[in-house]
Amino acid sequence: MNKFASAEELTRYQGELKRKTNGALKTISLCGGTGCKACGCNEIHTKLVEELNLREIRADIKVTGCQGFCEMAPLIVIRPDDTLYIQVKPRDIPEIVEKSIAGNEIVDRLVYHDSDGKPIPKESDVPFYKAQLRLVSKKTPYIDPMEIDDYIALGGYSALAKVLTSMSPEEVISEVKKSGLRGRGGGGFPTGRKWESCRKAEGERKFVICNADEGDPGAFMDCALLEGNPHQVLEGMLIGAYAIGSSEGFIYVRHEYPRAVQTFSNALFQAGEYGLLGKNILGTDFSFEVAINRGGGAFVCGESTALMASLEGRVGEPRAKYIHTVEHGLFNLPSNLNNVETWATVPAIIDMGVEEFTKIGNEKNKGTKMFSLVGKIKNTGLIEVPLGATLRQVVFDIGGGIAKEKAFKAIQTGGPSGGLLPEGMLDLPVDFDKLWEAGSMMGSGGMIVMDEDNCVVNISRYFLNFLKDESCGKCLPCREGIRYMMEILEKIEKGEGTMEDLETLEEIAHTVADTSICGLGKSAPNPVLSSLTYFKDEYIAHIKDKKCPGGICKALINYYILEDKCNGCGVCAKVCTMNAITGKKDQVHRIDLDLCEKCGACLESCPTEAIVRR
Amino acid sequence: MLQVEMNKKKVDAELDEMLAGYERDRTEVIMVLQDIQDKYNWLPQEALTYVAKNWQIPMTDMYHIVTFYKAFSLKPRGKHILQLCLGTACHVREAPFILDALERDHGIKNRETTDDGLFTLETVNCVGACAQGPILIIDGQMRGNMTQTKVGGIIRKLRKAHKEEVAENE
Amino acid sequence: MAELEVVEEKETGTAPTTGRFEPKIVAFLCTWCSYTGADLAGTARMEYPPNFIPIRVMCSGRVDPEFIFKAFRDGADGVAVCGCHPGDCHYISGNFKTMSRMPIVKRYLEQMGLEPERFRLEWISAAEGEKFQQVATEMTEQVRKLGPLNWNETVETQ
Amino acid sequence: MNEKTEIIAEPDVKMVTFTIDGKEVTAPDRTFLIKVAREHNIEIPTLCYNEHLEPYGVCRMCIVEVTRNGRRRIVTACNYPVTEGIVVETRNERIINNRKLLLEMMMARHSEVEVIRNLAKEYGVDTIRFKEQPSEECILCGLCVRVCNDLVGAHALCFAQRGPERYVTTPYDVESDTCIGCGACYHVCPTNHIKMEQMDGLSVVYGDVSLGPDKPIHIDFMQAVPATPWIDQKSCIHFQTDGCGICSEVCPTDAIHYDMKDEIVEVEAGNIIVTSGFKGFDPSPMYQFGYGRLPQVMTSIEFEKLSNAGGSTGGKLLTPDGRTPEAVAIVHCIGSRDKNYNEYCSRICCMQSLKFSHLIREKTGAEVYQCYIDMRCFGKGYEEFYSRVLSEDVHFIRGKVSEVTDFSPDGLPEGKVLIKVEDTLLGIVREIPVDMVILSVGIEPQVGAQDLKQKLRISVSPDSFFLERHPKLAPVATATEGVFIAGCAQGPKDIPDTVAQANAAAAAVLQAIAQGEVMLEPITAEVMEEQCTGCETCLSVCPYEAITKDEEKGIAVINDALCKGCGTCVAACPSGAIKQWGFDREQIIAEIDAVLADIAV
Repeated sequence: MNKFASAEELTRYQGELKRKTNGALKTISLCGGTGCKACGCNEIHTKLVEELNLREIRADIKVTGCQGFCEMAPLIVIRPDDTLYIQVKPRDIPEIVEKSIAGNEIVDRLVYHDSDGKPIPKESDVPFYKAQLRLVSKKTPYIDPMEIDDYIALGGYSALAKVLTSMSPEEVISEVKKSGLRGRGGGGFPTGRKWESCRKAEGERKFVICNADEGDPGAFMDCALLEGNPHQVLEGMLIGAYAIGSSEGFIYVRHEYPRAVQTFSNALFQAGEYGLLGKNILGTDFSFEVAINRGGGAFVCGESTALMASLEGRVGEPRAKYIHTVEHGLFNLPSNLNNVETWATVPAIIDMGVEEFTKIGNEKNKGTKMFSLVGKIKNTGLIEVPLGATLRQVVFDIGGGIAKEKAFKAIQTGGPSGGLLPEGMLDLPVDFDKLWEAGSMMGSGGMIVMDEDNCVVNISRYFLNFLKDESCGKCLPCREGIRYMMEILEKIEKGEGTMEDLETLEEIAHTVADTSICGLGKSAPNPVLSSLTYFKDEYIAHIKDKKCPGGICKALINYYILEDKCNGCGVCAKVCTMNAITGKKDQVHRIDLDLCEKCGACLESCPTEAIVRR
Repeated sequence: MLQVEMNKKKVDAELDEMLAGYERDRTEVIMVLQDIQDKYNWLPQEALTYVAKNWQIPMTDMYHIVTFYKAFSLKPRGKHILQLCLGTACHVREAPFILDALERDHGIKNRETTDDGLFTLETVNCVGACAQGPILIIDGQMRGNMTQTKVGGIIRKLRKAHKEEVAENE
Repeated sequence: MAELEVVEEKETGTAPTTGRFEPKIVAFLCTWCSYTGADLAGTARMEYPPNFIPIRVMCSGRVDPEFIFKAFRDGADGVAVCGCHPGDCHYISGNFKTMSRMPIVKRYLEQMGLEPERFRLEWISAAEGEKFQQVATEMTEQVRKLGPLNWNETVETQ
Repeated sequence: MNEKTEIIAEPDVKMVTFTIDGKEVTAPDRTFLIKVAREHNIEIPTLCYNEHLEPYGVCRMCIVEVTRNGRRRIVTACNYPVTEGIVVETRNERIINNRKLLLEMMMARHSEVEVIRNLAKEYGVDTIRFKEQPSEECILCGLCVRVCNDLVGAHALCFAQRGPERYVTTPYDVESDTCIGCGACYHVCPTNHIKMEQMDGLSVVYGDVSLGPDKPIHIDFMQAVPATPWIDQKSCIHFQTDGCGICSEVCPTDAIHYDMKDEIVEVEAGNIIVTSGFKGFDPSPMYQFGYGRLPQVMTSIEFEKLSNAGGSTGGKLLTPDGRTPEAVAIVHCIGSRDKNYNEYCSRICCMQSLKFSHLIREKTGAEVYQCYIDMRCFGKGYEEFYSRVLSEDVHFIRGKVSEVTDFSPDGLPEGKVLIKVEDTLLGIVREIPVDMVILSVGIEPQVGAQDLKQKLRISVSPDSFFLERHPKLAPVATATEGVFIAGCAQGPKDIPDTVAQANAAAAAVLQAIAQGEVMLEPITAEVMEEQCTGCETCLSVCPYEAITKDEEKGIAVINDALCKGCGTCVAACPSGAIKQWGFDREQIIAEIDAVLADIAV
């Protein structure tokens, strides 16, 4: 395949591909996201190939990136009629092949059923997908990430062609500024303004950097994008580089995402083959190279200056931002750093045009945002909603409400820099400003839903413990302050907390936020502060009543066996390493509270859920 | 610190051949270290001095880098690498209970290698499979919906397999 | 104050007071060291025999062997050449030349039948007044013991 | 960016004006705020800041509140670049509270560290609400790591781990092999957690051996003339690793050039004045006095340094263990007027001892025992001073001290030694316990006087001081023309005499120079052309190369300006072709004839 010498060659090739793909063959798209892979999507794939060969049926199998509905993994979608089969097992394959691929029937038992049992075979009708608006992740379910042609067939790189042939760098910047696009990394800084100041900065050599560190625990949108649709991210970087006037790009991928590195380097290779990367792209005098840099395993490297330090081969220590990285960034040269999702949104803006794009979202927050909806939610998965949608829509319409009919307690957004929001805030629109005002933060997009069985103090301590380990230790307030806050929370968890502790906690929180060097330190107190504002009663319960409402803090709870539910099966007694549980066969068992280590193994393994902790 | 003497000449030769592709540019140092760690399962001192010499990085920077980033280990790691995800989603689904169980029932402490050199436990933050939390990755292979009992079973199976292997080649 | 002795003059070269044989010793002294040393012995009121009569030369290197033979031939019973200690010479290497010439002269004189005590080469620095006194006294006594040289009878006739 | 900022602006630097605590100030654009504040002596505390290092901004002590285009935020002064029109508040309530809490955090971890305790006291931080740990001295300010890596370039120290486990160490926590022991980390450490001990002359830093004195650039002692500092290359960082260079940066007159080398300077001089001075007699061979063994015993020169205002104790007279002495003994004629050492009298010890007695009486009121043989107060006003010291009831004992010992059968008070002296006037031997013994050491020729003698061809007198041409008529001239001696080089003397001699020598030189021409040596040699055979024997004989060969005439020629008139060539010439004026052959022969002639004297 020789290189595209001009934009026309690219569009001509796109036409050819389109004609080839909408042929008679059925496409079986199998979700290959990290979650599905963990559930055995490989076995299903091999079984599917076997079955098709056995029956000499020709069909196009596509193992795609994460399609979003992780709760119902592994997923199979039969195109073009878009039938969605969920929680598919290898043994279901023959039936699917026979009925849906050979014939046109639907295997009813494998289809999604809504809460009152009605089957909904069509993928787009399933409530999880219907309530979403897919813009950035629209192409992912239709592409094999290792195949550049799939992306081009869906109109990939046409935005780049349009930009290179008909727009000047300044026009591109003004388009992005007009679009109102704000950084998806969590800060929400207007991307257009950032590109403009980087373009204006002195110096010939400039860098374009993609921040794929995604250190927030509970967030995997960037991972899904990189693994599912690497070319869209690359195309965004190319457009940005052209606008800023840079010829060198870096992508800093997190240590825990080896598959993302694989798919992205393969994408780079293929783009280079097609002349979409390297010297004189599409015959123009714009050239751009991208180097992949694998992170060393440090959350702090998500911060721009620390990331650049890591890129320079140094320890990831942030520096004061009095001098902006767009003027003096990597190797002290102007560098424009954006998040994976921000880069991936750029081609969508250019393709659909600013008018269409600004229709989505609210007044100051334009476009859509991807979230990873996890925790005690029915439909855990990767979603994309327009900015301004309310939390309630996300949690209940898309998320399907709380699993196991438990009561909703809180939703945590923004990862370790974000905050805990109570039920009262569920009608808050999800955008940069409103979340910030509520004491939380958009963050990269992790949304962790918690129910009555979670403890707010424990979650706050978890985040502080995480930040204590991830702090680079360079500046005093973050290194010492976070540890002292965590120690106070540990005291409260043990039931030794006092009301003065809460005041000290607040005081430290403000000092750490005021005087830390980088974002990690500045935003570390947010989880604690927001939990203190919205869930003060839980703190008081721990301090005064020495009770843990969520039943998590070991020192304050005990395990009980409910007589009415216990059928005496003895599983709990077998599992208990401390053999604190006694009881004869088929008789109600009892837990000896002194011996009980509160390890929770019994509760986990009890078939009749007869064990509770209070 | 478990001091394992590696034969310097042998290590240098292996590294020469393995790292030939790199351009000896400072931005590669972290990736080079990761490649070395993949090969030896840990970072021997001989490898560090090799990289320091060839990439012209002072030993002071090297030592800070290998102790700063969690990916690197200065001690030999176990035969099986256990990575327990402690991301928020997994935390909320009681991953810490599994961490306590590993230490209490099987004597495998976080960020340490068991004395018999069989297991090394590391905690990671979110590997992107939150729907199947809590996640335990055993030698790169992800296992979802873990519970204390399931983990106990896996550990015992691995220990038995190891015992048999040892018995075989004796 | 020692009582002033009246010195009687005598025709013969011998010293008037003792009637013993008074030898005549010609001493070539270099200005910077041995002559100053002699001068020091004088100012320090050191007593030494008058038979040791100095002739000043700028440097011991100036002493031509011809002068030594002339002195012996014209009646000197002993000749002494004194210079600076090697390395101290005011003219850097003057006394080195003396050091190489005088042994030849000494052997020559012995071959002519002179007793070795009659000819001495001494290094005396400006500070060694005592040494000058000691050399003068000792050489005078030694030559006195040897008696007069009578160059003509002893040397010429052989 | 280590900005080179002088507040006096260079022409092309853009100046900005802004306010600090309401006061208007101007400074070059983008200067670090801390520099401007300190120029206007506005006190901002810092711990991890050093003006010669890149600002690190980690201790957060220097936080201030800055309002810029309407936005108020807390920044660190040490690395905040000032811009036009910003409003800086260094001491408002928010800053004070934050700083107090930061100090409380530090007190929890570094409660014993002095610099932290002082700051905490200053800001009224007394209750520590956090879990206290055993006090650690290192506050992780990183000054040592940065000075070692960025400035010195020895790359010996580094940080390790991250978060609260972060600590300062050397790679693999073993003794560093790249540390050059310059001590820079020892100097910059604000809590002197890094120790530097002297181990037999070398300073040991952080467990690593150093090579030289602690401060590479220093002035030996205040009275040195000229009192200019010098750089000890062995322990100066710049010469070890080509790093640092701070001294040349801060020197206002740009006087420091690292490329200067010791050179041998050849000076054409017509005259040389030798003022090589003297060396104090070393009393260690005299075991009976215990010099070097007993700390209380010191030489007069050491006492001079002790009593000097610029000395180590700032002029206070203290015994080695820091006490003011109650009794002091001064022993005369140590190494002078002594058959076994130097027979001559060193002239200055008597008056020097009197001065010491007066000083001791005045400063400490201690009992002074002066053991003398004869009081030689020869100079103007010297005798009067002696009687005055007598009136200050100093005990004068006429006798030689036989022994100084720290043992006495009936025990000695702490820190005292016993001197045994035979008082010849009372006819008894006295044993006196004293706190300090001063040995009035004599004067000896300066070290190296011997080889100077060789080089300049001058001779020495029996006491091995340089010999003057004539003790009475030419005390500052030497036998060699144009070489003069003055001061103790010629013999022991005190300052008035030395000054007098110095003037004399200078006058003699000036007189020679004033004449404008030099009198040639009258006694020179000359070649008689008709007799010279051109055999060139004389050429090699002349030490002054005064004889050259005239090729056309084929004869030797003597340059009478160079010829010193020694006559060696005259004796060496085989054909007797060289005449010497004043000591010609005929003249010497005539002298021999005269000596041997039997005529009455």
